[in-house]
Amino acid sequence: MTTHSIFGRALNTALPAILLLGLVLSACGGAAPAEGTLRVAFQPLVQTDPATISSDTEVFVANAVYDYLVDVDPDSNVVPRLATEWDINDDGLTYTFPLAEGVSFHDGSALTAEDVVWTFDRLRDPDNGYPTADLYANITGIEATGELEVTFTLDQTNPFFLYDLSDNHALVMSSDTEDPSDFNGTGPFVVESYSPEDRILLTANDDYFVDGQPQLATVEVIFFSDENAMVDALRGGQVDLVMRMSTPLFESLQGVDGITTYNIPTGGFDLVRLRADREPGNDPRVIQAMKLATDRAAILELVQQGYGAVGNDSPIGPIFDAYHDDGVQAPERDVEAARALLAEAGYEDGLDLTIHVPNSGGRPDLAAVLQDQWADAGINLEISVEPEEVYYGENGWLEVDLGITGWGARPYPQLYLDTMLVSGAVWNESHFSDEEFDALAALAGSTLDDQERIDAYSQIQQLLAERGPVIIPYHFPQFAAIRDGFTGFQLEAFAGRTDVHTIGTE
Amino acid sequence: MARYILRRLAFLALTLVLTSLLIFVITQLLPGDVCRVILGREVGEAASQACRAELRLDDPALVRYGDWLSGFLRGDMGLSYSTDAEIGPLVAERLGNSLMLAGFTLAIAVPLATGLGALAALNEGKWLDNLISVFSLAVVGLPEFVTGIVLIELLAFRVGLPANSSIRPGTGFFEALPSLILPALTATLVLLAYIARLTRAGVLEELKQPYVRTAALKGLPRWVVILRHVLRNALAPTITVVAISFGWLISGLVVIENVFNYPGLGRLMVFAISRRDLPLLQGVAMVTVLAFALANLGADLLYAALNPRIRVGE
Amino acid sequence: MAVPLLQLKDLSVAYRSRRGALRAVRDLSLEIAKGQTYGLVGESGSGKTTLALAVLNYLGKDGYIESGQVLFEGADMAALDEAGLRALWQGGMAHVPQNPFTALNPSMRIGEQVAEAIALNSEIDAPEIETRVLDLLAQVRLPDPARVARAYPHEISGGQQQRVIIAIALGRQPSLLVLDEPTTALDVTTEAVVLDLLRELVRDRDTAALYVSHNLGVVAGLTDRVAVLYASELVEDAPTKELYRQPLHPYTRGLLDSVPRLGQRKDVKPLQGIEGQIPSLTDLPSGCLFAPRCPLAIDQCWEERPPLDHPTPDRRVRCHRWPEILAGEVDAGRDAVEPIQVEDYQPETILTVEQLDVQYPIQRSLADVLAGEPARYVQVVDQLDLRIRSRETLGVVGESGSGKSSLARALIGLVAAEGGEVELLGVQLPARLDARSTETLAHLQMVFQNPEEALNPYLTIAESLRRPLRNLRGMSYAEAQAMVPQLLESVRLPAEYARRLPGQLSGGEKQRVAIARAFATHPDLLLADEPVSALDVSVQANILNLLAELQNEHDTAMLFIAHDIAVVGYLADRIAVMYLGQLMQQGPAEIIFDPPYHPYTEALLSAVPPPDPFVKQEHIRLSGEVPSAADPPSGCPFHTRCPRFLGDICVEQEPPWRETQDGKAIYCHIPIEELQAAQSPVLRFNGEGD
Amino acid sequence: MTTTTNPDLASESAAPVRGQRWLVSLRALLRNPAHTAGLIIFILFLLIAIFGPMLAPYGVNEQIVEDARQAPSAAHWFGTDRLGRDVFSRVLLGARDIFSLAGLGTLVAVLVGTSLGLLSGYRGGLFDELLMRFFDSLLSLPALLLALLLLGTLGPSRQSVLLVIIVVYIPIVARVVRSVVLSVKTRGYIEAARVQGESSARILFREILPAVLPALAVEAALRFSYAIFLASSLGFLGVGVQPPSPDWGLMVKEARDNVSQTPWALWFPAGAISILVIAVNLLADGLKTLFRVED
Repeated sequence: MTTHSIFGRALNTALPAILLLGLVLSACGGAAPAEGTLRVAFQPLVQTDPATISSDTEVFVANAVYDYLVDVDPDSNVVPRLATEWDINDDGLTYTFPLAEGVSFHDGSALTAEDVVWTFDRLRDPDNGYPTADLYANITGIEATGELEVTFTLDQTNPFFLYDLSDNHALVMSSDTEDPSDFNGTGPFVVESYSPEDRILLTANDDYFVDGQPQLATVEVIFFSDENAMVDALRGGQVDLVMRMSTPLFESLQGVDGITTYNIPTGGFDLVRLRADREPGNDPRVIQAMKLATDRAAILELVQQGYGAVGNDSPIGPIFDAYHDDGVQAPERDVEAARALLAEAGYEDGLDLTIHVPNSGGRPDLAAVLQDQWADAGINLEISVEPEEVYYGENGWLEVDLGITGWGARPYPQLYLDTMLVSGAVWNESHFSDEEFDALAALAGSTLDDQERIDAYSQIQQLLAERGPVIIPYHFPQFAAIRDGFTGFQLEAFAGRTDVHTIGTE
Repeated sequence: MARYILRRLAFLALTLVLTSLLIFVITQLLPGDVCRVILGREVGEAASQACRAELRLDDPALVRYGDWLSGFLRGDMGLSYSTDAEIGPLVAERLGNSLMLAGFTLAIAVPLATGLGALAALNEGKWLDNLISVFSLAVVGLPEFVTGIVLIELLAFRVGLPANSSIRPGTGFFEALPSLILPALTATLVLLAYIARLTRAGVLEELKQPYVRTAALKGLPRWVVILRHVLRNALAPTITVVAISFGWLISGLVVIENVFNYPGLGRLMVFAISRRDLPLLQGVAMVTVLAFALANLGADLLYAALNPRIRVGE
Repeated sequence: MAVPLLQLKDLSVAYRSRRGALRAVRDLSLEIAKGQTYGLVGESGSGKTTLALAVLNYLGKDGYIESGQVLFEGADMAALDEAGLRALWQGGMAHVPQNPFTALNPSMRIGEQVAEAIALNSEIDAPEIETRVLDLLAQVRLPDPARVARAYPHEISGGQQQRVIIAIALGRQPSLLVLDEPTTALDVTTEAVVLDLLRELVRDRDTAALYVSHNLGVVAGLTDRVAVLYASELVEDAPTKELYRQPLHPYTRGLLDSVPRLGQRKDVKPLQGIEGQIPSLTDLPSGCLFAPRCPLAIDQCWEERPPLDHPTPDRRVRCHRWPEILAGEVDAGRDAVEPIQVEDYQPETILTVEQLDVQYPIQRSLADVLAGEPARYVQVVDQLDLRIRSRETLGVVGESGSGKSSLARALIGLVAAEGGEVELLGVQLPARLDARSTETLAHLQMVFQNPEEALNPYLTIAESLRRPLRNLRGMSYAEAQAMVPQLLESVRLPAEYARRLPGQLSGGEKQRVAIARAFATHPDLLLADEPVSALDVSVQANILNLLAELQNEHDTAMLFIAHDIAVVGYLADRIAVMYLGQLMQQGPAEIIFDPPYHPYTEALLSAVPPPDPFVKQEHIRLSGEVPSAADPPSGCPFHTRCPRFLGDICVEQEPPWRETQDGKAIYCHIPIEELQAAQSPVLRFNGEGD
Repeated sequence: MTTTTNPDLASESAAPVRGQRWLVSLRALLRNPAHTAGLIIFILFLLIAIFGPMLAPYGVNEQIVEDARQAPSAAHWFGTDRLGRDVFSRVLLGARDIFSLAGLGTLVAVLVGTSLGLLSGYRGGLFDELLMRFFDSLLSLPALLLALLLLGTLGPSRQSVLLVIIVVYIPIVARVVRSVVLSVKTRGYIEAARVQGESSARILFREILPAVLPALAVEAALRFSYAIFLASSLGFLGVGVQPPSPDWGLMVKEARDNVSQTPWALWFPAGAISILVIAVNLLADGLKTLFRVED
């Protein structure tokens, strides 16, 4: 029994076309027949159209059935997948991708550049309203510049464009697709049967274009609505892999024979945010008082049982070690100072607020701890726990004054800034609007100069710790546990992106 | 006979319509936009609109109910909003699983509980009666979720029974049997005390009846009096209870199916509720109501068979 | 002398209860010889059923023999183990319980239940058993034994069920039959048939019988000896004829005086009830148990428990004063009750009923519903005409199913009549009670059959009595409350009963309260639906007298309904006889017992067992069962059972009303003269006139 | 073989004068040790529900970081949970939750159900028919599913759970009451009351209701015990009362993750549920014997 703790590595964003990872993959040659079964426990699958998938399960299944143009490895490096390599123009605005040969969809048709064009056009068309529309708004054209070559043209430079191409939704589909839920991918596994709300059975794609993949003959994704039941099933030997569990459940698996657990840091975090566009959040003293009332170490200890990392109120967490500034600290807890600030802001008799919390993960616990901590400073919280599907489905999370939101792991931090904190951003739930911040974020998101970007991110961290209407008490880790007898399991920070085609049996 | 069943079926149809209407009204009030729930929080307005149009959510409620009803009457339960799957086969599959679990539970619970109840009654006031009473009382206080947790700890992790019952679609009864044991045992413990106490009361009541005295004073051995005279009459009310329990076993095992991840109707219904999947919800509810009503009808016929005072079709 | 068949020696039987041991039978000794029929008479609470069960050694888990012995054929039953006891039940003694319906297993065919009784103690094969079963069923005169054998208990009538029970008892050829009120649940005409059967069986088979009953009439006609039980004790034991000729115990005397004989009337020879009520077993007096109710009690009776003396070698009595009674020096007969004077009533009619129809929808059994039977109705009252004159008592007599109760319920409005008109004091009454005016409600009141149900157990007596005063006489709470003691006094109950709840009153007391409540509004017409049938005989008499007195006092007319023709005859001025929803005969009460009769009346009179072993009674028995009111016979409703059946005319045509000169009207095809010629008085009293 | 009813003893009954009745009933109840235990435990829990906040050594959400996940000790009798909260205090304070949800819900359901049952049983006719058909369809779904459906609509909150308990149990109570009314309304004393010109309202509430009360008391006790299960099952499924409420079912759910670390945080609230349910069942048994209510 071992616990692999893979600490964050340098995120090398300055890696252009020089990488030649195609070699690595093709080196594995010598096709041994796929064998063995992996049973994975997951939340029930709902969306099957790659354009709208979002949950771990959905992405996990899609990643097995379809292929990305380029992929991101567990160390956050961009690696080839359908594209064998890439070429970037000097102005950083044109990207050209040759495609692998001999790739075919599960229905037998061959992959062409047109399929890639069709896929990305679909994803970026604002009329379709897919989540990727904003992400790809910077693209001015996608062209098939050969039978097996695709060229993307950008409006502005984007240092993270390759990562964007590996967005969870960016799975290449056939241009003949009529039903986007038909599972007709090029990926390493074929959907054998799908029983909604129960399980999905995948079998090896014998014609997969990468030699030696997949190694497993079948993958059975079994749906659970209850994490306890997943872990019970793992312990009881009815499933082999669980990639979603609470900290105590993870703890309970320590020392269990035949099970290996994994714990990796992620950039994901729980966000406590106060609307900055109206009372009481429009008074920076209130925001500051809340930060002062919060004991982040205690929160990490109680809610996360010490797993994960203390946050500094910015989404640029320690995992992004190129950008994370250790020097920027959220204020130490100081109840008296918080009280004083509140009194100054006119809340000498205390401030009564309702905190809205989705009913998932450690968020209700976080709310409970905040309630106890903030009470000392005279901030009296009423906790309103709401079902996730209601809290997000009704857009309540964008409306309420005080709320907690879970933000999953992303491959680079700019995504958080652009969608969450920039003025008018789609999911700017705190309604934060700060010219200085906006300028810094724009700079960081377009400059190809690494140092300039590092500086901008540092300033952003400083700015958010001081006046950002957000508290990020911790960044959570990603847990997983797998039964012995499997090889090649490499946990991703976003568990759904964990590749199943590299897993084999001993 | 046939007309009686027809009448019952007419009542059943009425209940089905009322129930579906009730569910429809309630789901109309459910918060959370179906399309947002389905597509997730990240989709834009356009995708959401397209989804609403596809599901025809903007049609008047009455029109949608009418469409659903006419489809249902034609045997078409439609497509699930959230998974796009055909509801008929999906529900049928789960009904099969639920029936397996319900059947197995009853096969354990009914003989065990009636046996214990009868044994307690025949030893009224003696140590065996007290022992059974204490046991059933202790069981009465156990919520399913606690029983389930305890059984997993004791019988799964220590003895090796499957802790998890997520059987594959199409698994046959005997193949599924090991997976059925723990959930069935949990459900049995819920039913046990109830049926045992009812049986005990029934047997005690029958023992008081003068016909028992008549039988005993014929000089019949005690066991003949008990088996031939008392039990047959005492068990009749138990049948009704078993029928009611059957309804609960078919779709009320939400907690048990959750703890053991058993793919039954209850779990599917909870999924449908949380996904705002109205057609799926209706499908499961209709099957539930149907199963419940048929169980009741069966119980009534069986009751009539055991009790000649209301004998069927002379 | 040979060993008696059954011998009880100083037997005491007790039940374990929360309040300690309750002794239901104390120090009782009794001997029954082979072939002897022994009567055991007592009211409820006397211990007679316990004694019967003790004889069978079947006392249940709470009952036990406290002291003394039960010897059967000289052997102590207490010494028997389970097998021995079973052997005894299989052959020695058999039991016939009171309620035949509950005594048969409802879910087992009759044939099986009878077969169980014979198959046990004999090595015989199945066809032989079947033959024996059919034979037994035939012996108890069941029509079509093969059909009965296949039937379930609910499919045959109560009388037939009782015959099945008897067949089961006889199947084992017992030497002792323990009969516990075997005919109490039956109608009088059915009872007569069953009693005939028992009498014959006992005689033919030389079987001994212990016949337990509260009915002095039944015992008088059937037994050789009679023992009288009172509050767990044997108070008197004598050969039947001697006991009835000269009862030595005041209680026995009281019982005999409480029961109306056929033809006995309130204005000629009032009943002499026994005051008070039987003491609770938990609270027995220290001296003579009967002293509190005894008109002859002297100081000694209160202090000293009388011994069981032998006035003659053949008799036993437990009374301090038996020598005086025997010598005729004292008379336990009460002289307190004056004949109840009946004033000439004014001839004005206060109630007119015309063409009254009452129907009930048939509660369809599951089987009927299954068979798709359409909803059907039972015609319980069929085109009935009736008149009641001011201050008159009209007695209606009939067996169960005759529609007599439905008649009362339709008149009061609890059941809405389907057709016909009811006019009270010149005002036509709406069919439904809810539609009737307060005034009408006050004019027309009712006393119900079952005193246990007549009063709301959750309301105090005072509240029950206040309600009619407040609702129907418009009194204030205070006025009504002030009236309560007066109402209680009018029915001879102490004023402190006002604060009690019904549960603290005896049945007789409850019925008194119900009567007080009914009279509270000074009704012009009182409907009394079997007001005494649920009461013990000693209490019955006092309630009957009370009704008559109050009626006189309030100038109230009364519709008095009963199944007991002697009781009706005692109280009524005119009598109507009902059968299947129609009147068969009506006329002045004095002449009902004289011919000519309607053939049904004749059979009814012949069926009543007179509490007098010296009476000679015509033997007329009805065959068959009462037809279903859902499917009443055509023509004359009685034609299916009529012993004087004429022929097709009875089947095809409704009979005419024929009137005699003295005002009797008979609904029959047979002309009055022919009836007169064919009939002789059903009863001839030999010993009357003391 | 048993024959408990002895005809000769039938007349022995001495019901006490009104007012003493409850006292005597109580005394009769106390004669059975099991029923007595049920009553005492029930009262004890009720007292805890009332005075819990005064008795609890810690606040409901008071967290002691350094004491988190401690086994039972003198300082924390039932140990502490994952957030460092005192389990003993939370169990005590949770009693109020149970009574204010299951208890209040049952009470309201009993009141409304009784009114509907009385009316439906006494009036009969179309009203009765419609109401019963409606209840049929409500009852044709298992209670828990109906509860989940309603909670989906109302959103998970204390008020919703309360409402759910009320809605789910009204039909059941109404049916029980209705069946008693149907049997009582043909009794002689009800007919007598009608003959004496009583109004329908008075017959319903003064004449019939007292006869319904015994069955109702037993039914209410049973409903209460089921309501405890229902409320805690909803808490366990996460759709009932929400954290950080000390609802026992919710505590079991939350502690289930930690069962290997802090088993005490699971067993104490689970035990509290069991003990209370057993006590209420004993009480129901007692009431059943006391009032001679048949199943």
